[in-house]
Amino acid sequence: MATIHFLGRLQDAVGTSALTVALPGGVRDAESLRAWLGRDHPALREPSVRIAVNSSLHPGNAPLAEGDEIAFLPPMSGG
Amino acid sequence: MATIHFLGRLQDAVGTSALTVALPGGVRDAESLRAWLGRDHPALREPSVRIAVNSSLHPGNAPLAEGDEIAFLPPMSGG
Amino acid sequence: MIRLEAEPFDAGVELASFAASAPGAGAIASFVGLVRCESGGRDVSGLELQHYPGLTEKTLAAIAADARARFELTSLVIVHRYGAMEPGEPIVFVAAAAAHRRAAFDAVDYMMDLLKTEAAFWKREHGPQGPRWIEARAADLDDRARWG
Amino acid sequence: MIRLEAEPFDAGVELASFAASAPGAGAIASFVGLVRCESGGRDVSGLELQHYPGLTEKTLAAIAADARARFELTSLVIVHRYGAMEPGEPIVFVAAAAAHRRAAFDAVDYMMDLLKTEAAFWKREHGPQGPRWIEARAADLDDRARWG
Repeated sequence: MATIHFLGRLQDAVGTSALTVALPGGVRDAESLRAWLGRDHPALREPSVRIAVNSSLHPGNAPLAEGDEIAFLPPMSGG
Repeated sequence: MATIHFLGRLQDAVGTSALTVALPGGVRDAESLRAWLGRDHPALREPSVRIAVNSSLHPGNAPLAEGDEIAFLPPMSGG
Repeated sequence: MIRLEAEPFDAGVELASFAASAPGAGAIASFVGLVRCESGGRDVSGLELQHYPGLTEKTLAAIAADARARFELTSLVIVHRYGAMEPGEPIVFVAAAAAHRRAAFDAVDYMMDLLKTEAAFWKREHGPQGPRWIEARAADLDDRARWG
Repeated sequence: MIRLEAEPFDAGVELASFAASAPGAGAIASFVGLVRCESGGRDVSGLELQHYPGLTEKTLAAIAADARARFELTSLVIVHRYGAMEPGEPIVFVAAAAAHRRAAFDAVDYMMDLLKTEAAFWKREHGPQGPRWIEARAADLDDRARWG
């Protein structure tokens, strides 16, 4: 199982702010998760949407493991 | 009579922060006052030293009248 | 020093306490960002800042570390709100102390540019026309690009 | 708003009161200049700011008017000390409020550059090596020249 958060406008696009899902066997990294969820929720496929794993942003494609906390992040804007 | 103030380092150069003097007949404007006082106090002749008349800075050479308050100002620096 | 705050803060109190903790500095530059009652021609009744606990702190710490590395500062502070805010309330307070003013000015300017584009917050404006998510303005991205 | 102060002021109180009087602003930039205990390698035990009543107010008003004309501000404030000050005490507080941060930042930066070169004050540092008058640094004149 993995917990997946959707931040900002992505929670409207997906219809929820978080999901707990069993990852299919073929989904072992962040980009394959994006492709899998992106079939139903095209907003997740936008290049500006980044993926955090366990509250960290990794350069490139991060591997996923059981129990990870994953978050889809649209462009940030504080201040 | 005119009151003449010397600000900043000019009060050290002249030896006082203010004078009250009778202006000689030939001293009818700020630059002739500068020339007159500048004979004894060369610091007053420096081009960076400006002359205020009645608390105002005038472009060019300001005329002087009886009772004016005049000030010799070295470069300013606040903040 | 970095603080995430759920409740409104007083920028004056923040500046006073920052100044008291910055002995030896000759220059303190600071910035306060406030909720406006208007945005892009729309009335705004409230602003919501979503954050992502864990990540948001990391992005703020990275911005502070970048500023410390880039400018000669004696100290800096970032105080950032999250949650629901009303017009007039402060969103962010940033201050930098240095021997001379140029480093302090530049550091605050730099931190604000990074906060606008790289701090893990997401903004939703509320108003009579309903809520809308807002992202960094083109001007914010241009400002960010100035620093390389 | 412009104030000349003989006594120490609290920059935090100034910022709080400025912010309270700046409704509708989205951005407040501010600067505090403080007496340092060191200057050009010399220990400083105190700073004396001479002013020239009548003229000093005019030069401050001219700087504020220049900033208002040049930048889109909702309000601004200059609080400037004169007289004898000790290390750590504030010399000047400048703040500008605007809809967006660029105008507020630039206005404070601009006002400080003008204060350093065109405000009618004369500074004397005191310390173990005796008093000395100090004038604008070359960097201050360069900064001033940026604005044309």
